[in-house]
Amino acid sequence: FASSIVERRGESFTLQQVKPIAEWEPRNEVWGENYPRQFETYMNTRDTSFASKHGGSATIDYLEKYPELVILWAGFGFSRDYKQGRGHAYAIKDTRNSLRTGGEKQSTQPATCWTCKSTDVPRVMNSKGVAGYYSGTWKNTGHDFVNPIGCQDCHDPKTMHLRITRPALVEAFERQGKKMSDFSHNEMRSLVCAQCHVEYYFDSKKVEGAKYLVFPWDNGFTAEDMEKYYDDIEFSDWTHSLSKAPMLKAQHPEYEMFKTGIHAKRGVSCADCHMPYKTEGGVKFTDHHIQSPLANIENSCMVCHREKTENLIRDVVETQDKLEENRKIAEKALAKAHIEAKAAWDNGATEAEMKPILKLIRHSQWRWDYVAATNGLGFHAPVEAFRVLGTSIQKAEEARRELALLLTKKGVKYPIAFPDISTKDKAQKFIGLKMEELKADKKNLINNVFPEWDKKAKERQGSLQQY
Amino acid sequence: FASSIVERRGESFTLQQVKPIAEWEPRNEVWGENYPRQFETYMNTRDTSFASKHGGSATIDYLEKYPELVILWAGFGFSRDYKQGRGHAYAIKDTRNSLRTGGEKQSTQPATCWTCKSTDVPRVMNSKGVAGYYSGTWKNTGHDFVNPIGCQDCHDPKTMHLRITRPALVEAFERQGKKMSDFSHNEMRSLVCAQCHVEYYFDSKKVEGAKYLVFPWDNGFTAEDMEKYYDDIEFSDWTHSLSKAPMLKAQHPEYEMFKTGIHAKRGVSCADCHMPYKTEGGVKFTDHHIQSPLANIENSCMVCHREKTENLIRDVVETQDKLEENRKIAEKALAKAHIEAKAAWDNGATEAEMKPILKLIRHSQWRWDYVAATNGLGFHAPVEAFRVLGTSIQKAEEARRELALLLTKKGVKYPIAFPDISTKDKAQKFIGLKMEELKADKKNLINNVFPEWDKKAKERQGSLQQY
Amino acid sequence: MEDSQSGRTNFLKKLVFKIIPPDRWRVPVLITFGIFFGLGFYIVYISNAASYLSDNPKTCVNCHVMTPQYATWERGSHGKVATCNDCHVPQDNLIRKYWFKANDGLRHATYFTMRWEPQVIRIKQAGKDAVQENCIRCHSNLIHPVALRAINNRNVQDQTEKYCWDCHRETPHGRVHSLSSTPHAIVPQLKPVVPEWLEKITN
Ligand code: HEC
Ligand code: HEC
Ligand code: HEC
Ligand code: HEC
Ligand code: HEC
Ligand code: HEC
Ligand code: HEC
Ligand code: HEC
Ligand code: HEC
Ligand code: HEC
Ligand code: HEC
Ligand code: HEC
Ligand code: HEC
Ligand code: HEC
Ligand SMILES: [Ca+2]
Ligand SMILES: [Ca+2]
Repeated sequence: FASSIVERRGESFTLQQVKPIAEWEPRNEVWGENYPRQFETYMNTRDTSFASKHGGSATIDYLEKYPELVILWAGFGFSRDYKQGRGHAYAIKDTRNSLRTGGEKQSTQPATCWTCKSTDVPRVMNSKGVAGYYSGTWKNTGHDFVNPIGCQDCHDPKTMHLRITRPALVEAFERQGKKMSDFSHNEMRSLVCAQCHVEYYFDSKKVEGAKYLVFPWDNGFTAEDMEKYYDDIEFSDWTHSLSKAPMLKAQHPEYEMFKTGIHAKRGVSCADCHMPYKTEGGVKFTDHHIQSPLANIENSCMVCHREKTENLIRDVVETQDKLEENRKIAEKALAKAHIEAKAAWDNGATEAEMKPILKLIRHSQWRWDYVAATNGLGFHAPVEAFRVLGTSIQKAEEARRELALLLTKKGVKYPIAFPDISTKDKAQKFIGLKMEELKADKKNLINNVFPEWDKKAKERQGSLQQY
Repeated sequence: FASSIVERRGESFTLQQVKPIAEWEPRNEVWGENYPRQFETYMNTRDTSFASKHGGSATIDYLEKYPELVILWAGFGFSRDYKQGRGHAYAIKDTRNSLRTGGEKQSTQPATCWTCKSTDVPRVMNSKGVAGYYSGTWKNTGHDFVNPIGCQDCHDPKTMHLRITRPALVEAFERQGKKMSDFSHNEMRSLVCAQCHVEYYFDSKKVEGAKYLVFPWDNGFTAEDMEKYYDDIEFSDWTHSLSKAPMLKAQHPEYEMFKTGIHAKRGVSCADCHMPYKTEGGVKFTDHHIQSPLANIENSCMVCHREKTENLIRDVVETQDKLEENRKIAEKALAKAHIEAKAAWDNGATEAEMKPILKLIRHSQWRWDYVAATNGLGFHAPVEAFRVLGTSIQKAEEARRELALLLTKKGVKYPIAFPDISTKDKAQKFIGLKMEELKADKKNLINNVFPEWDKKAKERQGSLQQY
Repeated sequence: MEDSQSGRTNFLKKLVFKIIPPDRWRVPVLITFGIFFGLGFYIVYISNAASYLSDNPKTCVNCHVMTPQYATWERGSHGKVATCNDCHVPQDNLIRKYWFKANDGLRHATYFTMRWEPQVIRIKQAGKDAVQENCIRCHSNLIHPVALRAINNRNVQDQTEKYCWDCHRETPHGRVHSLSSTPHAIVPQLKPVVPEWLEKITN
């Protein structure tokens, strides 16, 4: 009894692997032979039955739920298709099927898009070099990426230690003067997620011909810090097709937002909530069924919060409902601002007149998106989410004030007539998207190209798991 | 030394009244003879040395700190004088000295103002009847109220049980169909505070000639619920002297706001943080030095949060800083809206043109005030505070858009010139307050009238404690 | 997350140099120390400190300031399976165990007598380390499945970041900690330490 600690400390730190795992092994099922519990729970991410009020694994078509988004993203891929993320096992399937990645004829995305979707990424980066990897196109490299997010992305195959496999994260910290080895084990339980669940952009200048993946954290992690970063390098993701504003797109800054919340400050990690321990047969292991913790309150929240399940759910949902209320205020104001800006251009507004207005729109929408694109609808850091949203509302309304003055000056009757954008279809029609064409082209890609990708992949690796 | 261990074992937990307390006894020092620990700690509320970043007992002159407030309250008493509350022992002194209660010549407040300031209130209500009490003027009844907030307000003199002594609270719950006896002991630990730390208004219609104190909770406790209540009865506290908007003033809705926060939902009461238990010599008692819990993190927060003192302070202050940021956004927009509205009137705007704008200003300022007037700068319920503030910002900016259009329509150049309101003095001069006169008049009141009040009171009760 | 121990050895070294008094002070200092130790032994006697050496949790409530912990422990699942010392004292070898106990016991007794105890008592670093070891000692089957040793063994040894009770916040004393947190709890009555004859004379 008493001697057991001393004794156990001497035990070696090596893992007993039934079958050693090859260095670049991308196939989760091969890793799974050694770790059946983790693999089994990982495979549960294919379950799409759980739906909470604002999240879950059942698909939510965001453009249907918030049709203003179509206006906000006019001229950008997101206006075609944007859904709530599903389980990690779907990463390949969902990326392939999204209208954002285009069809057989028209497909413009770079290979960089694969970075957060597949365990094949480290393997290909190793063979082509990082810049080489970033230089291909999404379509031409599709055959190389068939294994969805998995073990290889987060674990060292020899020791099973957590590790970082994506250079963008390492580089971002290096620019801040930090090494990955400075971080504690507990921080690693969030940093493995921060490889993907973060804001990013593609730098086209860094390496000729490459779309280099960069996390814009040089000034810090807040919405304002990144805004300044982008302004300083005069970056924009696209030019808005209605307002002509130079826009920014925020993508899932979960890690950045989470860091400002009380849970992060108390040392709680992503894994604590999204991968809680599970006990089975006297063994405590990490539940790899990564999903909404609301599907699993008992293991995730209740270990720390001894509260009734329904109370904990109510607390989350109440915060989310309130955030959604203010989010919609910003959203609606922004949609109108874009449409009014178009009216101003149409009625002879000049570059000089529009410039300050477009800057307000750029900043307002960036801040709104920083909050809206963060999964969890505010729960990860309510105070910060609301603060940023408040500044977004102010800027959107200020833009609208300036637009009102400008339109009247140009002799336009204010308020102008707004189109009916009450559904996704109507909004997409309004911004001039030809959805039938896009869908038909996608169908061709699915039928003609994907089978070839899978065939090539099977030849390469010998087997191909169906997800 | 050693005997003290022996001694401490005998320490006991019983309550004993040495001297029975008379039913309407207002003098805290008389109650204190029975309960020296509670009295001693109560008397510590006279200590004004503690200052936290945004609160504490040291005086904060809010009009100095946020000069926009002077504009927001133009035409109302608060534009003369508004300070952060101090300890309960100062309630009489501070009410007497505030410029809001006027001077020897000009003093317009009703007796109702005493309601939350003195232990004499139950005594006088008992002798004059509730409506009779509400019918006097503040100045004529001053001699009756000399003992600051204390034991009588919260305790039954026989049993020392917590009890409610102010009818407004009882009546508000009765209108909601609740009896005070429905509430648990734990809820009473907040409800004794809810007698005073709540939003209120004076109903002049209920009883002829009386300023009846009413808590506007019939539709619920949120900013929107109360706004609807006031709109439905077409109530306004005053008409704004610049914008002519029919305004509402929110006063310290601590209880209402607190109820929406996570602490309240987890059963934490006001007393848990502001009156933590203390054990001294084996006797457990409630610390009656009610103050900012940041002065006393070790006994208040740490009971539940095992964190370093500086971390807990940082958490509070960070939330407060962020709230202040958004609060100022609303504040500045509102100040401009009032001034622009004045410009619109001055340039021939009509009632019909102004009506929707004034409604936006009324609602925006009410919501801003619901948050700003709540002590604690958002800490009591961060999510709710930010949500309400977000809607306030939107409405203020919408009002400014309409004003911009209206002013241009009237041929006024937009933006209009704004006065310099960067200090309290400048702002007060701008709205036309004659501060020297008000201060001189107050001085007369202090020198000529207060000594008489004290003399009368001493005769009535036999002794007069100095606070 | 937690206070670090670095600088502690340095501090001890400095302390030793500071404590050695200058020559002409040595005699008075020695006498003072004598009084201190004498009284110290008396305290040890009167406070039933000998019982401190036992593993019976009742000895902890010799001091009423331990009542909240006793009450919460007794009514929790660990009340049936683990004594205070199962958690709070190192169990790997006897010397460490008693050294630890003596150390803690004397400090507690001094604090108690001097009324130095804070309203909210908090466990010290050495105490945390001991407790953590003990959680692991009993629950090793849950956290050391053979296949997972690589990750969890490292985790176990490097426990400065996360303690079991960071997650299991209610185990075993509950969430609320304070001298007043269990005001009316019924706990074993204390044995009188005042001899009967003295009791008679004083009453
Ligand atoms: C304190 C617990 C907690 C922590 C820590 C936490 N999350 Fe969450 N997360 C939640 C909750 C609760 C939701 C909302 C789920 C819902 O609405 O169904 C959520 C939602 C999400 C979602 C969307 C899932 C869905 O189904 O809507 C993603 C993705 C996510 N979190 C990623 C992360 C990442 C990455 C981190 C760390 C950087 C993190 N979370 C840290 C509790 C947490
Ligand atoms: C290699 C990139 C990558 C890593 C590493 C990663 N994620 Fe994800 N995550 C994604 C992608 C991509 C999706 C969306 C997949 C889809 O919709 O098909 C996703 C989806 C999710 C979801 C939504 C699941 C659902 O059922 O709604 C959650 C929750 C989540 N991730 C949390 C985490 C957490 C926690 C970590 C770290 C422990 C993490 N992720 C690590 C890329 C990643
Ligand atoms: C830095 C990592 C990263 C990069 C680079 C990245 N993604 Fe993702 N992607 C994620 C994460 C994390 C999620 C899941 C969270 C979410 O949906 O917000 C996701 C979800 C998705 C989804 C499923 C949900 C949806 O939006 O419909 C699609 C499709 C997708 N990504 C496509 C792309 C494309 C196309 C690109 C390149 C333009 C790309 N991704 C680049 C991390 C990344
Ligand atoms: C998105 C990141 C992520 C992916 C993908 C992932 N893991 Fe893990 N894994 C973790 C985290 C985080 C832990 C907890 C590590 C810790 O706390 O020490 C963990 C722990 C483990 C452990 C240690 C034992 C345990 O349960 O705590 C094993 C073994 C393991 N994972 C195997 C796998 C296998 C097999 C796969 C693929 C099927 C996989 N992991 C995929 C993040 C991941
Ligand atoms: C990162 C959070 C975390 C940490 C740290 C942690 N645990 Fe747990 N523990 C959990 C979760 C989650 C469960 C629930 C698993 C379940 O019920 O399936 C659990 C379950 C348990 C159980 C089983 C409880 C029951 O009701 O059956 C025991 C015993 C336990 N943990 C002991 C420990 C010990 C000892 C330590 C310290 C070495 C520890 N835990 C550290 C999260 C944690
Ligand atoms: C590993 C421990 C841990 C886990 C797991 C955890 N929490 Fe927390 N939670 C905390 C801590 C610590 C705080 C900060 C307050 C405190 O010290 O108690 C907190 C605060 C909160 C708050 C108040 C702050 C806010 O953001 O409103 C809510 C609500 C909450 N948690 C809900 C949840 C829910 C829901 C989950 C599961 C999805 C969860 N927590 C998982 C430890 C945890
Ligand atoms: C969870 C702890 C907590 C609870 C419960 C709580 N408060 Fe507070 N209160 C605070 C903190 C923290 C502050 C900020 C103090 C500061 O900024 O110095 C504060 C500030 C105040 C202030 C202003 C004091 C000052 O010096 O600025 C008042 C008045 C107040 N609270 C009244 C109440 C009332 C009435 C209730 C119940 C309806 C209540 N509080 C419930 C923690 C709490
Ligand atoms: C009878 C009315 C009344 C009751 C009952 C009452 N308060 Fe007050 N409270 C006041 C007034 C009036 C002030 C301001 C006094 C001043 O500034 O002179 C005040 C001031 C305060 C302050 C500021 C103290 C400082 O030093 O900054 C706090 C904190 C506070 N109250 C909390 C509470 C709590 C908690 C309760 C219930 C346990 C409570 N109050 C009950 C009327 C009351
Ligand atoms: C429903 C209870 C209530 C009524 C009625 C009330 N007060 Fe107060 N008063 C408070 C509370 C609570 C505080 C402390 C919190 C704060 O300052 O926000 C306070 C603080 C004050 C202060 C000190 C802080 C400051 O604002 O400078 C003055 C002066 C004051 N009140 C005057 C008045 C006057 C004049 C009236 C009548 C018009 C009045 N009160 C009516 C509850 C009330
Ligand atoms: C603002 C409200 C308030 C005022 C004023 C007040 N008390 Fe209390 N008192 C409380 C609360 C709340 C408790 C805790 C009651 C409980 O939890 O049962 C309390 C508890 C007590 C107790 C019970 C023992 C204890 O300490 O918990 C005594 C005795 C007491 N107060 C005496 C006094 C005396 C004497 C005064 C005047 C000097 C006074 N109180 C003023 C609110 C107040
Ligand atoms: C009687 C218990 C208790 C007291 C006293 C208490 N808290 Fe809390 N606190 C909680 C609970 C319960 C939660 C909700 C999350 C959870 O379950 O841990 C919480 C949540 C929080 C949070 C996260 C939510 C938010 O609003 O940001 C912070 C920060 C916090 N408390 C700080 C404080 C501070 C500072 C004090 C002292 C002024 C304090 N607490 C006093 C029990 C308490
Ligand atoms: C002589 C009276 C007395 C007895 C008997 C006593 N304690 Fe304590 N204990 C105290 C005091 C006083 C403190 C607070 C000291 C401090 O804050 O450092 C304390 C603090 C503690 C702490 C937290 C501080 C630390 O050292 O980590 C633990 C753990 C503890 N006691 C456990 C026990 C256990 C287990 C027993 C029974 C074997 C026991 N005590 C018996 C008086 C006593
Ligand atoms: C199952 C293990 C376990 C047992 C049995 C146990 N304790 Fe503890 N004790 C802990 C842990 C863990 C903490 C640290 C709690 C924290 O910091 O939140 C602690 C903290 C304490 C503290 C510091 C003050 C506090 O409340 O945190 C004291 C004193 C204490 N224990 C006394 C006792 C006494 C006396 C007993 C027996 C009657 C006992 N403990 C039984 C695990 C245990
Ligand atoms: C002397 C052995 C022993 C020690 C030391 C010990 N435990 Fe336990 N623990 C047990 C046993 C046996 C059970 C099962 C009790 C039952 O089933 O009622 C248990 C049950 C539990 C449970 C599940 C029930 C509950 O209370 O939630 C948790 C969690 C737990 N222990 C955590 C801990 C932690 C954390 C520590 C260290 C602070 C610890 N244990 C120290 C023997 C121990
Ligand atoms: Ca981006
Ligand atoms: Ca009011």
